[in-house]
Amino acid sequence: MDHRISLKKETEYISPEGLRLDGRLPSEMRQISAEIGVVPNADGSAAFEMGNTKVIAAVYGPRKVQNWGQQINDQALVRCEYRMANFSTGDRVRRPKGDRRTTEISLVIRQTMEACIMTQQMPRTQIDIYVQVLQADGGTRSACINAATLALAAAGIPMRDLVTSCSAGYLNGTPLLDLNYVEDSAGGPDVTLGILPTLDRVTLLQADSKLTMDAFESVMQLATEGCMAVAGYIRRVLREHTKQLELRRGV
Amino acid sequence: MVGLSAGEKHFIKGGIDQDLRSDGRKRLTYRPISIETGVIPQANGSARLRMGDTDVIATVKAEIGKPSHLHPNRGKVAIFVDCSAIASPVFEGRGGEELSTELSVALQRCLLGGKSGAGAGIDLLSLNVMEGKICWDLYIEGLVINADGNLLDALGAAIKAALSNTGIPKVNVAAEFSAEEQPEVDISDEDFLRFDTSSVPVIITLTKVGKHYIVDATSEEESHMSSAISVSINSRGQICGLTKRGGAGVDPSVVLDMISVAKHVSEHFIMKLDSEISAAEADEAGS
Amino acid sequence: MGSTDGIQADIASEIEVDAFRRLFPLRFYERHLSESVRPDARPLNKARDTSVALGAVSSADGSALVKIGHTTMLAAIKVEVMTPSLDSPDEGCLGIEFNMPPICSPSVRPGQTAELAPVISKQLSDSILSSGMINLKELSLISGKAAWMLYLDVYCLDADGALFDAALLAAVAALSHLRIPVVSVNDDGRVVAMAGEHVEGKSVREPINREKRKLTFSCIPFSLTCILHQKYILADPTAEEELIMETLVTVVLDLSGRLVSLYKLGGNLAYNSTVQDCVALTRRRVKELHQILNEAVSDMEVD
Amino acid sequence: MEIDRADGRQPNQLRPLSCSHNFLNRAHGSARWSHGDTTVIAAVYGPKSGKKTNENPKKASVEVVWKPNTGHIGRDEKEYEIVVKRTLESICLLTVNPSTTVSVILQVVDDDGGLLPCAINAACAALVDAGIPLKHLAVSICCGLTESGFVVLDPTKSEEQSLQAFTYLVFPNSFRSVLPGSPLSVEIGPFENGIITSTTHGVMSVENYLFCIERGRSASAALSEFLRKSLTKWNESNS
Amino acid sequence: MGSLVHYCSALVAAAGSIAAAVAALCLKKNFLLHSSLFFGHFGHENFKEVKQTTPLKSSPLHSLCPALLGSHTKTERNRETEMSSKSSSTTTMTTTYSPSPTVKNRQPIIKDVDWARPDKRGFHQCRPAYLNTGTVNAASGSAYVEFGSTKVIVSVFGPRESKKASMYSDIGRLNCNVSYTTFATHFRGQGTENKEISSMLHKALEGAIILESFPKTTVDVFALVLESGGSDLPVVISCASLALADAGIMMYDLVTSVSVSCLGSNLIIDPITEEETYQDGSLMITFMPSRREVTQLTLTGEWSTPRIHEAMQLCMDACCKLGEIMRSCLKDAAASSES
Repeated sequence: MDHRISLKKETEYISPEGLRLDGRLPSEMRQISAEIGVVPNADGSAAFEMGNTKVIAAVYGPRKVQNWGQQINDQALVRCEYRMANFSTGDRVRRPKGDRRTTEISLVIRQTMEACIMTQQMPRTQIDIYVQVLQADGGTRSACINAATLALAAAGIPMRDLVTSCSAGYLNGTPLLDLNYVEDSAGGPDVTLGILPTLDRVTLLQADSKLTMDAFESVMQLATEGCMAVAGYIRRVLREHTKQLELRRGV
Repeated sequence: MVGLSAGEKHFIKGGIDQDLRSDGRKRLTYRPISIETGVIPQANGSARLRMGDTDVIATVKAEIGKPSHLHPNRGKVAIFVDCSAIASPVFEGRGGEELSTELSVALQRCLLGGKSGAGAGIDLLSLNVMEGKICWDLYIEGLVINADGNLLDALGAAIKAALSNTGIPKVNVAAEFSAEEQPEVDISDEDFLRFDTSSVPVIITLTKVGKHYIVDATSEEESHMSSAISVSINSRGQICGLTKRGGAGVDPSVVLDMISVAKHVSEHFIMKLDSEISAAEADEAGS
Repeated sequence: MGSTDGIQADIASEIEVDAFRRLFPLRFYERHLSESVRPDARPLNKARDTSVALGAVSSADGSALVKIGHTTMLAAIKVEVMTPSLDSPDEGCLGIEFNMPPICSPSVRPGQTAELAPVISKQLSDSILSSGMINLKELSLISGKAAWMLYLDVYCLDADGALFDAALLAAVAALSHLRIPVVSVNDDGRVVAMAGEHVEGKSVREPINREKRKLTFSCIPFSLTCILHQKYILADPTAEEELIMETLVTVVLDLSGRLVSLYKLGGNLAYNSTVQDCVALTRRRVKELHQILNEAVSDMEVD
Repeated sequence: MEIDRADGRQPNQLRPLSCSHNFLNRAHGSARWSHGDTTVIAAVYGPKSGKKTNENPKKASVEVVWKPNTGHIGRDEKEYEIVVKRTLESICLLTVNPSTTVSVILQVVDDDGGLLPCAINAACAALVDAGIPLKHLAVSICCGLTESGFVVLDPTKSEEQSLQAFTYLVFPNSFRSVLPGSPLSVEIGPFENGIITSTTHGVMSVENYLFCIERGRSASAALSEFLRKSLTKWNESNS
Repeated sequence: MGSLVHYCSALVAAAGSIAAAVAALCLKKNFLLHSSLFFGHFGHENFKEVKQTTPLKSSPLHSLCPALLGSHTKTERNRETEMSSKSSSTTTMTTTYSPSPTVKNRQPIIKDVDWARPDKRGFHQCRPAYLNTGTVNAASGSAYVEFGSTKVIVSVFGPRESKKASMYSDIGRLNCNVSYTTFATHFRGQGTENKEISSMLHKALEGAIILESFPKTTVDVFALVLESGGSDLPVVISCASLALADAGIMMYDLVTSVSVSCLGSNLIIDPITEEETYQDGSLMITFMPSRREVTQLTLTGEWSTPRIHEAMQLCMDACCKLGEIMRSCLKDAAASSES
């Protein structure tokens, strides 16, 4: 924890050689890896890692609407709960359930996923997406969304397209892809982007602190590439997964 | 949690009576256990334990604290369990809290010993840095990833693994300080103290189905248990804590019988666990 | 034989009465009122019998248990030391809380506070503080350094109407049972209790206050709640009565007959004459309560 | 005999009143009322279907939400909520649409003494604006008692502190309704002489309290006059 | 057996007072009675001494996990202030402490064989007990139980409509809630619910209540610990089952509960707070005397099997006696209500 603070003081996030603190290039993404079916209880589940950020998403449903009042007659009810483990951050804090940040992120994820799920095909049902952060090292939103996409796909829920997400920032006058915690907490601009790769649509765009228009363009561009890269990887993982299923079926 | 038809119930029950459970186990055999240590780098120690489909993570975080003036030469340990909603929709929101507290309390009872600290599985004296001034506070967090029965045993074992994975930094205390204020401390980043977990007990939960006891019950089996007893037993065969679960009453003699059975089971379990842990440590060091 | 028949007849009639009471509560009451008597055989202006027991809680520094009819209140005081605020360096503080735990009534559910609780605790602290009953200067230990903080908590154990009256009585009784402990200042400037024998290692200065002392009261407030229904005034209502006839007036007077508070929330209109009648009733009640309290205190002195 | 007040008012002179209606277009009824600097906005929603908790098959229920201008809602605000609630319940015709809820939100804009009376007046005006059936209107006023035993009406905050005691009173306003079961049937004194709500702070003699009521009542006539005027004005402007 | 003698005297007290205190004054009576009858053992003065010479650091709220204490109570306080801004503004601002004597001057508790308990009891002797039912008129059943200075009131409401959208169940629900008064413990508490004890109470009772007898409805068991003088949970449990019986809820048997502490080589029954603070281990049993069944059993500290056996025997004997007393208390109550 404390070494991070000491870093925070100096504003040098790009070494003269053009490398970032963790040795990445500005346009380089962290190591990503995904695993499907980590939660046997769930209808679909996936773990997604971006560097040190590690999240698990589990999908339950489509199932009977639990709270009768919430039932929607012409489409499915999509719900999402985002939770951070107490040990997920460097400092140990017992965070109360449903604090502002948590509810906000839950909402973001829910809306993003809802946009790509074909809800009208499953009226009067409920789909629960639970996301659990095991380690937070920047870009949790993106990681959660990617995990959720995989989990939904694994649960066989009809979707228009896979949503993939990636964040990008702008520090020391250079656009940076996939910020980690240190860069994220530097207070610079931070853009989280979620896209539907094949439909080529933007479903999520969050940016904080101000950014000149052309700088934004470049950051946006970078983030989009990031999303595409993630999309490629997610597709591979899914194909792999389906192959496995085929083998098990003995097809 | 699990809805079972009368037929299924009868099947499971019958299987247990004939010492052949639905997943092919005997009454007193455990599901395969796999342990993975150091899964959470931010923590001082961590372990992920899978027992069949039950999947839990335990982490240990150590922080410098002030000992309570009741026990000036002891560190403090707190145990929290969180049932993540990903394990089951019923844990959503506040839904998991009841089970979480129940598990936390049971674990504290089984691992922390009596109020005077006697019989504590975790040696609190070893957490002492300077009497009455500085000690280590251990925060042990359990997280349930997937629940398929026998959570308490799994968490207990995971915590044991996490503790043996824990390295507590060496602390150098500044030489001079006045009587009143806290002395300066500096925590070294390189050299760590390994934690001795030989005395950390394991938890054995015996679930009573009909007139038989089974270990490591799956959630199906738990769903129609009449009652269960969780005994924590250390390597010396001493009982370090006991919790009864399930409301139904049992005859005192049965309780004692269950305890002795648990004791017998524990010997194998401890051995198995230790080997698993050392294996996990090995390939963590390897990787 | 005949006797048993009689009994059965009684039961039958009773059931009838019960049914009537449940179905037409208001008429049931008005029938009684017209006879100027209440279902519990009280005359309209008579309060239920009242009892005060001091020293109910040994873990508190002062406590009292009060019963008015079924309504039961337990008040207890814990004294702690605080550093007084800058604008009043030589004054202590009195914090009053009124709690309605779920045990006291079926309407209170755990987790959520009863609607009335905050109102009553506000009324309580207003009445006691504004009446100038206790002199906060008395609670000072070392000017600007340390003063007593009195935590007065009133718990309603059984709610059967006239909660405020009982709560106030309990609070007052607890205060009159309170004994300020003997304390001294140790070297680190903390106030410590004198445990009788000397504390080894620390040189104990002589106590700040000589012996366990009571507080002195300039005046003591007592209260009476009345129901106004048509031309009737019902003193000290039960929960049932409060439910059926909602116009309540609470009058708080101190011993010298001054008005500490007159509390009426909505309901039917009250006229000067009615107000004066209520005040008159309260005057009578104050005398009763004062006597009851004195008896309780003197009982305490005996043992 | 004269006592001078900081703002040079007469003892029984009110601060300038102002009242505006229906300026919140989302609310079913709303009003903004101010005594001098004390200003409260009241918004009324309803009658709407009652919540499980406060639903009553025989009567409509009134819920009051108090929003202080700064900080969280504390014990005092909770008390205000109940006081206003009970007061409004006693002037509303609750039996007209049973098992419904009328919710009144009171937003304090500025507090310079006599906050509660201001809030009650605002709420009352808002109820009229929302067209909630009422038995009669109510007007509320604060009467203060100086150390020297004089009664001052509608004191400011600074005055309230210096006062020996003060009381918030709510009177029915002076036009009559002839509804069966309304308090009219009680034949004690004329209708206006009743008080709906009274809360007091500080110790005073009973005589003084009655004296306060006397003064308050006379002032309430003026208040209700103002209220009625503003209401009629608003009606004309609407039609 | 000393405890028996005590219990009998307690029983006399109970019977006497119930007879006397049919009407309003039952609570008052029992306090006076209590202080007069057991003055020798446990008058308030005696207790004050105990209190001043030893810092009773442990209320069950706090004891279980010292590290947890800091964060936990803080959150509690926050919730309080949100709910209904507890304790008037002045008090919330100032931080106060209770002037307890400094920790140095407590004599360490002796654990050898010839060691006397702070309240001069024998090791296997329970505290004087006082039981009484029908304490709270507003409840459908209630009981007040007093073990030494541990005083507990339990009210039972229902069977009544299960609140909110809880799903249909063909058996009844049991809902337990235990809370402490702010002045119950030596150090002023927050007076909030104690989740742990609540769930323990629930588990202890659910096995004894015939839930089938009130389908689709809920029975609420609310307990308030007026004063905590040690072994609170057992007292709460026994009191609760008494209240349930008073409410006429169908039960297989009364639930009685007793705990033993193990200090060094000694097993002491029904420990007071002070003893609980220094105990090396504890065993609590909740027991249905006439069915001879254990509904709950918890154990902390390090035990050998024979020792467990011994402790359980001790508890169960005490439970049986307590059971008899509870029964006779109920009988007397019934008798007095008939006459």
